[in-house]
Amino acid sequence: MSQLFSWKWFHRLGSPRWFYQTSGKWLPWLSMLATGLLLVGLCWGLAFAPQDAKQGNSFRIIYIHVPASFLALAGYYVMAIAGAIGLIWKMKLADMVMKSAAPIGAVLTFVALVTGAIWGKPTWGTYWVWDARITSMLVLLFLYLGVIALQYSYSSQDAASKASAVLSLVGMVNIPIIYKSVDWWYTLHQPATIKFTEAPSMHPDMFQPLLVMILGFYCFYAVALILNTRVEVLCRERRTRWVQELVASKCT
Amino acid sequence: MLTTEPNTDLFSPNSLDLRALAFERDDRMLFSNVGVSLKSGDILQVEGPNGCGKTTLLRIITTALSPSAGQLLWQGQNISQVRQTFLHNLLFLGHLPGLKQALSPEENLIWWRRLNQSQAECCNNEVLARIGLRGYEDVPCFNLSAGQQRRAALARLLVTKASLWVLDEPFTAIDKQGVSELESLLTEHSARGGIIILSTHQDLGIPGIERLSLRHESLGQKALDQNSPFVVDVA
Amino acid sequence: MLTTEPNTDLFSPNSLDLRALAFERDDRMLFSNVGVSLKSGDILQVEGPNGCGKTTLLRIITTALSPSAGQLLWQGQNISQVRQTFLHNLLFLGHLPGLKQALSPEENLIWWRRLNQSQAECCNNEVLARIGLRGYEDVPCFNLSAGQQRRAALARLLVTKASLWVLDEPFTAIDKQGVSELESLLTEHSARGGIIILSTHQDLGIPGIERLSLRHESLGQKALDQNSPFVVDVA
Amino acid sequence: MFQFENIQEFIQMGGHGPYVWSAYLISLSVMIWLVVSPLRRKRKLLRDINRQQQREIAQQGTNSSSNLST
Amino acid sequence: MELGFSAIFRRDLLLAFRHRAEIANPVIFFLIVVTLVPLGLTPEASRLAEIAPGILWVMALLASLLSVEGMFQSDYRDGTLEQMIILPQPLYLMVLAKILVHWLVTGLPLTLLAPVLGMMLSLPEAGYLPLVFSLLMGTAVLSLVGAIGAALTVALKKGGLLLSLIVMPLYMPALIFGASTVQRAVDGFSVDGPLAVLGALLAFSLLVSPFATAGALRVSMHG
Amino acid sequence: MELGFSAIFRRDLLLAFRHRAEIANPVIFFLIVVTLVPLGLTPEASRLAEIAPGILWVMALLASLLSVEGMFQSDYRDGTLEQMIILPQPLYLMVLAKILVHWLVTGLPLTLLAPVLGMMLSLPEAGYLPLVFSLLMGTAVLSLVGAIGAALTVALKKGGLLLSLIVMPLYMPALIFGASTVQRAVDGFSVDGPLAVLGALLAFSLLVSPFATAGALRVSMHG
Ligand code: HEM
Ligand SMILES: Nc1ncnc2c1ncn2[C@@H]1O[C@H](COP(=O)(O)OP(=O)(O)OP(=O)(O)O)[C@@H](O)[C@H]1O
Ligand SMILES: Nc1ncnc2c1ncn2[C@@H]1O[C@H](COP(=O)(O)OP(=O)(O)OP(=O)(O)O)[C@@H](O)[C@H]1O
Ligand SMILES: [Mg+2]
Ligand SMILES: [Mg+2]
Repeated sequence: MSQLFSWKWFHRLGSPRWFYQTSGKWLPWLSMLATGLLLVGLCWGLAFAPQDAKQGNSFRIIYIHVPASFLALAGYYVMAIAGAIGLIWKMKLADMVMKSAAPIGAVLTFVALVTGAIWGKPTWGTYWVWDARITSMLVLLFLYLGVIALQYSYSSQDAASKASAVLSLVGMVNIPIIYKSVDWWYTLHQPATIKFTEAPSMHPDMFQPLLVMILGFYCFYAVALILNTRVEVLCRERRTRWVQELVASKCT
Repeated sequence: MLTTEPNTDLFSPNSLDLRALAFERDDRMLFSNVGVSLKSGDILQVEGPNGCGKTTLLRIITTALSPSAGQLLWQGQNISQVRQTFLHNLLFLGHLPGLKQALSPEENLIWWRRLNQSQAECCNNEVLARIGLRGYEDVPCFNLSAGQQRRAALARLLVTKASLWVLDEPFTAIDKQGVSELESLLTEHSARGGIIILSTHQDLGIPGIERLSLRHESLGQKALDQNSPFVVDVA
Repeated sequence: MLTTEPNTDLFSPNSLDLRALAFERDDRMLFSNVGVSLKSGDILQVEGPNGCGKTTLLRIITTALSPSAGQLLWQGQNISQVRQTFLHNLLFLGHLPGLKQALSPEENLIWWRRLNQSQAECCNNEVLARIGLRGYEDVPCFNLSAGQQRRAALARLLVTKASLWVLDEPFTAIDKQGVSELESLLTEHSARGGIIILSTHQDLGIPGIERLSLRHESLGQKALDQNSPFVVDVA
Repeated sequence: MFQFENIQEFIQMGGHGPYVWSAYLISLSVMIWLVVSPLRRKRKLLRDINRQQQREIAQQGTNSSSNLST
Repeated sequence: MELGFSAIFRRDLLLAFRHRAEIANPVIFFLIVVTLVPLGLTPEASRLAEIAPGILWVMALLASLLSVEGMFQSDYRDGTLEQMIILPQPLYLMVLAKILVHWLVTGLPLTLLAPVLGMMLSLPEAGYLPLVFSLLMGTAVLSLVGAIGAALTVALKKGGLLLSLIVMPLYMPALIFGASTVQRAVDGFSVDGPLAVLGALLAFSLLVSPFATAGALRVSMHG
Repeated sequence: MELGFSAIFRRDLLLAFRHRAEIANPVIFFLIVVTLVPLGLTPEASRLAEIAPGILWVMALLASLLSVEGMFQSDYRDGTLEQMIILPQPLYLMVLAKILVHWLVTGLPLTLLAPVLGMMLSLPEAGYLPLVFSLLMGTAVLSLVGAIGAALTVALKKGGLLLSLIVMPLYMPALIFGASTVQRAVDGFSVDGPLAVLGALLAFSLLVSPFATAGALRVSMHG
């Protein structure tokens, strides 16, 4: 095993120090990109996109709701895969990424739920319905919360990472099952509007700002993940020389 | 009680090497550069002040924890390669007795023997009598005193085929007679070619015992803040 | 660590009498006719083989168990009449350390002091340093070694105002230096006019210690079948 | 093209204003928290490490010459 | 006299705070279990609305029941209980402090969460306020009554489910009046009656429970 | 290889038998909690019949969940787990034995009791057989999945409710298909579909759970 993965790049990738320094260079550009995309998308979606024929202006919630939903799901996979890498190759950086990804994913799931619930009131007349996608989103929130709670319950950082990696992997296997089963159980939610195989059933004027927002959310997710991971790196490597030197050079 | 006709089966020659073991817990170096070579017949007493890492070291030897650095060799081979054979030859008794409170000493012993693939039913009563539990064979363990529970756990030493014993403070709660009987049991095992590693704060009356001292360099704040490792010397 | 300038406050004279105590558990007589008189300055070591009833006797003295027969007198009065004053004067440390695992030694100590109505905030760090836990004041107890946990519990001895100490195997898991420091702490307490009752299997280096041996008459089946009580003699 | 006649209408959003604005406000504030909280944690962490370094320097100082201000 | 009370109160709050993640637990259990109901039953809002008052109360009761188990358990395991019993202070006051903390970290959050879950189960408007009030008093009764059971079973291995057996029957009055408070409100009747009964239950258990619990703890420790 | 399995299996059965009173516990919990429902909801037979399939399944799930917590706990506390991990035998087989015993002493009795409770909740005739079959398979899935959560939380103080948080989401598919088996039978539809899915879930968790649990146990012990 150790021989198989002793390539230089893998070690470098796994080095928290390398990550800290490289991400430091990328971060300003990425955050500028994220801010720009989000601002453009927000203005476009809130003020310039045409209003929906049936739903009126409440439809503008989509520009938050859908990107947040996408990233909530994608974030779970990011977390689980990072966990798997940490578990299998004992890469510390991956553990840190997993730990940082959990709260971000949970928050985005929360955003998807809240915006969806708020959107439900004018559209369906109720804040909550037990539909497949909504329910599985709620389950996703529970899965996130479980991982976070597990992280904070262990006293040893190593054990915490491994335990939450195991849980997030089991959860990852379960997400499709849960989704399928809830879907089978009841469906009331809107059919998928964006399919990668067909043209979107949305008007392009509405769809383009959505695309901008989705891109913006992806960038935002990356920024948040990097920021959190950087703190985690500093925190866990606080006793190493490079962090000590970094602090010494910064504070004097 | 423990003085019985000595079992004369000899173990085939064994060797266990700790090579430059180090252990770091939450970024604090607990000990480093621990190296000892043990062969058949050796008894090693791990000593040191409270919190110096004796229990940690023993758990590393049982492979329950992995060291941060260094190697463990069994018969000259890295332990990860021969883990199964190594575990077959290992008996570990930790701080916790590993007894089911609801079961009697006899049932606990039977179960343990079954797990270790020895004939489980043979002469358990004799074994328990030798360890000082005559009359308590079928009392549930939660009705035993501290020392009796410890004895019920120690009964395993009498029925094991393992050649390497790792014992963490085995004398806890044992009365004086029990201590001397346990000592002769250890001597006997070493005479048969077994290896024993034990941690204890008491001085033992066993001749020819080796000692490994894990010493705290400074008990104060320093040890926490800086990575000052514990100093190790083998007497 | 424990050697500090001796606290010179003397306790007012105390006396504790055990009169013909007996204890029967599930129709089996564990011991009977245990009688000792203790007064200020006395140290009593309860001895005996495993399972002879030391822990039971100590728990009777703390009033947590009631004896089947016999009386306990504090200052010459039956304990049931003066239970409150008696408990005010009592410090008990049992097999279990009574530590909250999630709290640090310092927090545990503060809490215990609060419950015992002493000023809780004063010099806890010094106390913990003296007991050998410098640098571990704010580590949660589940991250301490066996001996460190024991020390965290023993820290109470340094801040208590109780004159009667009842200690069940206080030396468990404590290293050699700790044992000798604990011994001097006990001597000091007795010099100040306190009373100490402790059970241990080790020989103590304290001069003038009294011994109470609970002896198992027959370790075998007999003790279970017949009601043969343990024989008691006070050296 | 701006879809609303004036700012007033923009805020009311044809009666759906409270829904839309609360959804956006909640989301944005939570997302801003996501970015701000690591920044704050990092500042605190750097301060802690720095303070510890100072303490160690001071300790080394007192070890050699006993009366140094910390 | 009050020292025992405040010492225990402060320590237990500190412990609860130290285990922050665990404070959230009964609340999360409540949340999850209420989520399970539509999955097992029906997702239709109108049918959910019918059963919402009962389900909410039953599940709050279960959440409280589960958390009651730990009330004395860790104290027992680490020997603290042994110490508490031989302290020269009234045990019932210390017990009361523990019960109070238990309510603060479980009953109160449950009560505050209930309206949200009511919304998810499409509870009709009129039910929210009575739900909160009945739970406020009801969970306190549950904590008090549960403490007795927890004390009786603390020394038993795996007492957890035996506890439910002991405590459930004692929970029933609180459940009946609590759930009917909400149901009556939803149906448009006055809720003064059941609320008054809940108040009476609370006063009564406040009087009895600390003493009964203290006694039960002594019995457990003598085992 | 098989020795570890059979040794653990026999010992755990013996232990369960020694604690006979505790085997009864999940069953009694199930019984009591199902009794609570009419108290909190409605005593009308027709309305109870409507919710019976769902309530029975939800409550069986809760009963199983609560008992899952103890699966490794006592082994952890008394040091047996430490021993099991360093035995020269595959841990997953021992784990499987423990899970099997758990199912035998909780899932199976729950299943057998369910028809009686169904009667108490006026479950329509057609529902009984599907109820039993779905619970038979479903509770096995619950034991298997629950074991993972129990292993992850065994070393944590007060893991009990954290366990529910972790395990509940994983329970949902079993609940959905289990409850809908019964519901469909009551409504007169074929139950082959959901039963087949339950079977698939069982097979899948049988494959995954012992390994995941063994891994989780190792992690817990290293903490
Ligand atoms: C709490 C309530 C809600 C939740 C949890 C929720 C969840 C989700 C999720 C997870 C997605 C992404 C699906 C995917 O990636 O395939 C999504 C998409 C979407 N949601 Fe919701 N939703 C909620 C309420 C609503 C409401 C009330 C509406 C509007 C009436 C709505 C309209 C949409 C639309 C139009 C999409 C895009 C569809 C697609 O691209 O597949 N949602 N929602
Ligand atoms: N909870 C209990 N229920 C019934 N019997 C018990 C219980 N605890 C201990 N015993 C029995 O009572 C006797 C005395 O036990 P005790 O704990 O007092 O012994 P001890 O002298 O402290 O022994 P040790 O030196 O091993 O600590 C023992 O024979 C034991 O079997
Ligand atoms: N679970 C844990 N997590 C983090 N640190 C721990 C843990 N257990 C022990 N430690 C720390 O590791 C150090 C070594 O502990 P260990 O138990 O190995 O000591 P020991 O030599 O066995 O001491 P003792 O003589 O008291 O048994 C101690 O300083 C302790 O604080
Ligand atoms: Mg140790
Ligand atoms: Mg004893």
